[in-house]
Amino acid sequence: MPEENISRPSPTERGLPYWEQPLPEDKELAKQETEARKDNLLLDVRAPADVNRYMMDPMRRQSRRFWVLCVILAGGVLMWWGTWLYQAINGIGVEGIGRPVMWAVYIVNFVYLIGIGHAGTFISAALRVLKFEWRRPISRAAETVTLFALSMAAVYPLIHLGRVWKFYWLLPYPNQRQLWPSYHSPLLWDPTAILTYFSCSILFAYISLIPDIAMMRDHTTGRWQAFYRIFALGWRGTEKEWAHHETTQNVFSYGIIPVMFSVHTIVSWDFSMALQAGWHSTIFGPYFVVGALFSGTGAVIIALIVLRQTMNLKFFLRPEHFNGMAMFMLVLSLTWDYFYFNDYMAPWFAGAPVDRTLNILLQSGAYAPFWYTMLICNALIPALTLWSKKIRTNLTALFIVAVLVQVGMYLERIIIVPFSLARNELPFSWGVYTLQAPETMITIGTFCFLILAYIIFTRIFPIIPLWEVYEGQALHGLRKVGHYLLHLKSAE
Amino acid sequence: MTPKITRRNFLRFATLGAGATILAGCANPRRWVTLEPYVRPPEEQLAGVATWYASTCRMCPAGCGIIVRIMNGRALKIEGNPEHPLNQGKLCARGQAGLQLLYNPDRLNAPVVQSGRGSHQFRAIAWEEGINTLFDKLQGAGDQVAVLGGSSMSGHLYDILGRLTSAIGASAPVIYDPLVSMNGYVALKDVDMALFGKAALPTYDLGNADIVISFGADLLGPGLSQVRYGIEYGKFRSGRLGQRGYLVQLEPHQSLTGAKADLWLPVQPGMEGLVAQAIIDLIASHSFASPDPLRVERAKLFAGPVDLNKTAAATGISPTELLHLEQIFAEAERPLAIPGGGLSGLPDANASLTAVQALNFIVGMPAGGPGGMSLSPEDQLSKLVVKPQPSSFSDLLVLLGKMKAGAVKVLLVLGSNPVYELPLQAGLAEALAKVPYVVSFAPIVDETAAQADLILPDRTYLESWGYDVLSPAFDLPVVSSQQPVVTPRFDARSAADVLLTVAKGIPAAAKVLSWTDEVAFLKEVIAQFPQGAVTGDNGVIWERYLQHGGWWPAAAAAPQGPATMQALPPPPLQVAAPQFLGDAGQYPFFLHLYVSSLLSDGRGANLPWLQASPDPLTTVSWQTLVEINPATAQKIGVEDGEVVKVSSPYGEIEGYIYTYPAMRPDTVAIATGQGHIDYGRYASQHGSNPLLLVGAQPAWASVRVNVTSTGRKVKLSIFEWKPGVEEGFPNQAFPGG
Amino acid sequence: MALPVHKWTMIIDLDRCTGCGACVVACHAENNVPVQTEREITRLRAMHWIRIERYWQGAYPDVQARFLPVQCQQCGDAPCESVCPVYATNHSPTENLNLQTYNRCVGTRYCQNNDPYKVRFFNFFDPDFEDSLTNQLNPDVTVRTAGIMEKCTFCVQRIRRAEEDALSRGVSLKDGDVIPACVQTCPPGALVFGNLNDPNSQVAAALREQEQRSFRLLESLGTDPAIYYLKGGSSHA
Amino acid sequence: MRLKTVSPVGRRIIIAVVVILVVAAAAILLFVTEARAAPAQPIAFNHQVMGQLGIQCLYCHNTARVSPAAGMPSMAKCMGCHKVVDPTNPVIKEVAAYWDKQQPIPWVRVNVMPRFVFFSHEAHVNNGVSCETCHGDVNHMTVAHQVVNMNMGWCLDCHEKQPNAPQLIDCVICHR
Repeated sequence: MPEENISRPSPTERGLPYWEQPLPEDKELAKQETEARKDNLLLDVRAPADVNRYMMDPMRRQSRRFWVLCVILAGGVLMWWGTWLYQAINGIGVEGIGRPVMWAVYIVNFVYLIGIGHAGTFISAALRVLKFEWRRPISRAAETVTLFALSMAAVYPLIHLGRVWKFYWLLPYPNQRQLWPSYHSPLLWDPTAILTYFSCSILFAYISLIPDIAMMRDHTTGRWQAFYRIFALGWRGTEKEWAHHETTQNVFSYGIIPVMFSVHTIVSWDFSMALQAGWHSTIFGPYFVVGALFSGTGAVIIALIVLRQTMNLKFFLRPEHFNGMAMFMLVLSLTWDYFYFNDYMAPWFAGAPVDRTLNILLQSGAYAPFWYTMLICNALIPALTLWSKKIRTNLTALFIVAVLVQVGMYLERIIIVPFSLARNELPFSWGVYTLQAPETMITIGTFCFLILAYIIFTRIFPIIPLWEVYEGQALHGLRKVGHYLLHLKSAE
Repeated sequence: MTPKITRRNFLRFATLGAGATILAGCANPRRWVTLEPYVRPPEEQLAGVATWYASTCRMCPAGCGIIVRIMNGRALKIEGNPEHPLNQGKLCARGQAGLQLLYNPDRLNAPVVQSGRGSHQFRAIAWEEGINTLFDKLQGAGDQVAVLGGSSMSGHLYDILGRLTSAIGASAPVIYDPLVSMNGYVALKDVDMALFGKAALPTYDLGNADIVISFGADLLGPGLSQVRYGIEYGKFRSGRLGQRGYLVQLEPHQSLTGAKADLWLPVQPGMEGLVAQAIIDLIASHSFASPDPLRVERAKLFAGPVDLNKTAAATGISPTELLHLEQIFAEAERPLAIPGGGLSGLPDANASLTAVQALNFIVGMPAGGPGGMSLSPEDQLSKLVVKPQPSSFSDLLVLLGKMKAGAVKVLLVLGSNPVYELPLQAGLAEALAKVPYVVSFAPIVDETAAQADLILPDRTYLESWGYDVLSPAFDLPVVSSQQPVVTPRFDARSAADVLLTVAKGIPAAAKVLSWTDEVAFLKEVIAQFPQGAVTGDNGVIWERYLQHGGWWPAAAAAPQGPATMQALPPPPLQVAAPQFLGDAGQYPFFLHLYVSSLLSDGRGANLPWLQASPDPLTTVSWQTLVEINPATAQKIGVEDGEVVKVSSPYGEIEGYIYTYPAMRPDTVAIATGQGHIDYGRYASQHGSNPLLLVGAQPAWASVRVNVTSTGRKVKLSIFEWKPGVEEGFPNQAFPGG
Repeated sequence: MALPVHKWTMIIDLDRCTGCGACVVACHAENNVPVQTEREITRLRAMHWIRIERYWQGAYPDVQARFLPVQCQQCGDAPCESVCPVYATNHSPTENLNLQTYNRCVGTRYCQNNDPYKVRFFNFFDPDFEDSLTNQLNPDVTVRTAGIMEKCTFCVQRIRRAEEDALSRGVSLKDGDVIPACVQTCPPGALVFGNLNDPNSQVAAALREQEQRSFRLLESLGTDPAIYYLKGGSSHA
Repeated sequence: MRLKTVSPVGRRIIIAVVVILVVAAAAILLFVTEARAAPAQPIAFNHQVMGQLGIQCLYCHNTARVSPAAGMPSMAKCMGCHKVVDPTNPVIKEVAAYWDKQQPIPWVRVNVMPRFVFFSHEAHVNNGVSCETCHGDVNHMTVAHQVVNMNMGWCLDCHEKQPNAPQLIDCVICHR
């Protein structure tokens, strides 16, 4: 915590501002308050100028390492585009798919990215609705994960098309051929749901961003100011504006939650509507939603830890946040365990030959290493570690757990997509998928894009919603301790 | 104001240029295609409507009738000729693939001379030069000319070759290819001569048989006539006579026939004759309610003392099974015994073949009735037309001896590829080195053409004239017509025409070969045919013969059937366990060579359809497999896809292990067909040639081999998911019920 | 003139099928099915609209290969149809066939995933008809380019040609006027083809006579296939 | 007094937009007109002359009734008449020159269909669709050109009006 950097401005004429209240005289009380401020961001009230600076300083000064990273990531993005072009020119056969495994890494990435795109909305909208106050500083980091993960997820169905140059046939537009897309196909439900979710997420994130952009506008000059001026939409921070803002946020929060649930349910229908063993399951809707939230929470934890360490956001991101997120992850892990158990048990009990074959393949066959790794990463490790608060607040440990959860959830999608497809009703046509260089490069490239877009975003827009922090601190003061209210009033 | 090239201006013009390029790109000039009408339309061709021409398939010696779909001068599809008595509209995979021979991208488009044999330095020459060279060489050689041909050459070419060689005093053409030799055509004829007094190939009325015991004969495979026996098999199964036939297959490695058999018995390689003899002995010593009491009497003519246990130990067929075979064979109304081609590759080939044919002799063939075995009939046609007569391996060795002795000045190779087909030990290489001039008529440079001095590319069968006399597998006298169905591609000329032209200059030959071209020759032959089922009276014989695809007797003429078979006093039967070549310790496995059902003896290897289609039993394409029993594989520590070295006393090849559940554990099976060095882009560089494992003797089916791993592994180009098919679903059988 | 509605049906007699592979090559020739190289086949990209699945029954020495020709089953209620987002795979109301409109296909490959018979084949690359081999291509069938799914059509070009001819001549189709390439070439006559709506057709008669032998592949999935298989029989002696 | 004018930046943007629009419009126009334009033919064949003489379409395009293709007249058919009819006409002399060389005239196809469309003349001509429905009044064309933009919507338009519409809009009717 940058305690020593806090410079105290001179007291105003109206007395001490609310952020400069002296500690209680009683030593025991003073100690308690110091402890409480250390632990809780919302109690640790500081001068707004300082808080703004905590946020803006790391945005302004970039290390050489940052630029090197940007160049490397941009190289990765170019590699993605080049490989995509190569794939489009030569044919999708450069990928390792074959008969019968027609979907592989691209669809895995699609499902995975849609999945991690869930956490943003969940943390910002659902936790907002449920009034989890500690979510305040982390909501934007999560929403940003959603934005970029979703945009990459939306690209994958195009990458995986055999004739990508005909992608517009998937869109409903009037044409002389009198042909429309087929709404029988889950592949059209997908874009509908995803585009709805994507546009809602953009608006939701943007609305929450407006006051902070206005803050940036007020603290910058020249071109940057012009830039922020455009996006700030003339925000001045009047009561009326805040009231509108609040209403809009609430409306979106309530509205986007069902969309969020529907999106991954619909993604799951891509699979559960099919006749394929390992796919044809009624539990897939909620199972996919939980899986998405699980991996998404993990992804947000990773993003937060990296942001905190690289952008010096120790003031905003405190152990309490990681503690909360980790507890969420634990709950989601247990829920995932339940759904997976359910998804496993039903076919096991039914005992259809092809399901049994698939289960044998996963338990003792060639894919056993993947299956056990998935179970260990998704069920065992969170359950063993996250019960302990020490681990939940130890960033190194939490980072490792979150990464393992990503590995586990990615493997889960691999097991669902290419591994399930490898088995079907006629043993003559079983098969296997072998990973090839092009899809590896495209996968790496899109993740490079995701990270690059994310880090550039963090340098342009405040990744901590400062207004939410201020609001939270103020509300907290109002709600909790009477004398803060007095101080607030005196500050005005 | 003077225009200056500033950066801004430059950009402006560059943009304009780019815009113009984009505009030009929108107006796609390749939108237009040209339509070239016929100058003089062929009267039977309508634009957009297919025309079908009848001809004869030449992908194997069986001689199925085909019709070819022609549109705009291109051959699009081959189908069986529905009128043709042999194949009744049906065709096998190889017959379907014949189009790719016609349109093969590796065909020679002109005669070439090669500077230095095997150098592949070809120089295209004009036909006049090629013909003159051939003429000069033939004239210089006098009677020291030899002809090596393949069994699927047209009858008229064989006829012309025969007349030419006899006119100039050279020895008769030697007809040899592995397909024929591995099916034992020559040996069978000898046996039939000895047993029935007629050197003809047997025909089996499979469709009307009730009990069939096949001693390793792959009836449904590529050997005899896959299409004919396929049709017959359909009848055999559907029970045209009110019952479903019963097929027993004895063989060490399951073939297509074995897969469809009702009883498959993995007999020890080479011991089929012993089984046949045991059945005869048992029939002679037992008395069953046989429909024909004479059967026992006839069996006694051959029979010797029977020791069931000894036979069982030697053959791997248990005494119970032997008794069962004997009983069903003796009690059946129309039983049939079919010898496999593999029997002819044993050291004492004729003994085993005789034992099997003796079973047919014992049955006695009810005169005129359905079922049983018959021998190809002789009639007036056989004086007019000829069928290339396969030579035995010994005949071939005689020819090679002559070549080595320098007694052959010019060697003509037509329709065969001996460099690929003959085992190294036969010494063809040394023999060829002693021949001053080798002329090949191959349309595609194969291994033999690569060793030739002059290549005069022949036309493929879809562009050339000819006929084929049906044999084997058919008991009606049928001549199948062959005509060009498309305008010949390239500057290729038919070998018969070339030979007729050359013969004009050789006085002795000119006398017997006076025709201007092969069509004149064919017309003269056909004109002498009697009235047949589809041919009209004399004026239109030729046209209708071409239109309908051949000549066959009118429906009234019943199949001559088994009645033609006359029995001589049978020779005594002595079948002994064959001695396999190679030390059992050093070479622990029997080698089972079999003819690939798609690539045949290798002649189909240059057709991508055949190469890329999965073999029916292994589902592997493009590769040479070394098939062994899974138990054996485990014992010697190899697994699927492992590259192994197969070595025999005569040579060694590399192949990929394929564990094949339906074969004896003491046997290694390899299919022929792959391992070409030349023969076009699709054939070369795929697999290896198992004929290299065979020594320089006729006993190609009695070789021992060893299998050693090279430690490398490859991916099989396989269609099935092998572990899935082998293990399948837990507790669930074949999905086909 | 009202156009007739056909219910094209095929019967595959497993007792007669010898596994010879003639149908496979005939189909390649008729339908411009590209040939795959050794490397592509090792990558599980073999392409044969009709394939002969070979299973093993029993253990050595009582083991035998069993053949099961499998091609598009032309399901009445096809799982592949509903998942195509662009109607490239759809059902023909006239012919009761499961159509694949190549030029509409965008290559999502969902149909192959959802196809329990795995009889759809994807063009991973542009087909490689080398040089002069293009001369053979059937002008009645589209040559599929990279990124397109293809499958057995019951030789719909032959069906259409026969129908157009019949329509032009003002006659109706007779049983046997339409024969797909595989049925045409099958030596043992294991394949029979015809219009099941016509009670006098060969298929209708065969199904009546052989009812106890007939089954449909994976019928339990409810796909209502148009291909009936006749079980292999057995003889005892 | 100065009128309020567009800023130089704004002007540049407007010019850029106008240029882009013009180029796009030109491209579309070119594409559309080019689609309908008559291609250059090796011989200046005049359908109008033939039409005025009362020669039926099916006389030359004689397989339209029996085949999916309408067919182009063979050189022998051209010369069958023009050996005697108007042999001195310079255009017919050009035809005769091809005939003398025994070469076909490389006509350029006017109505081009994509290769995945299978149109059958036979099925249409025999069921009451006249040539003019699709090819326009060729009898009055001096240079044959495409009249109808033969795209799928146009085909369907007619097929949907037929009594057998459900069957005639089946994909397999044209695509196979």
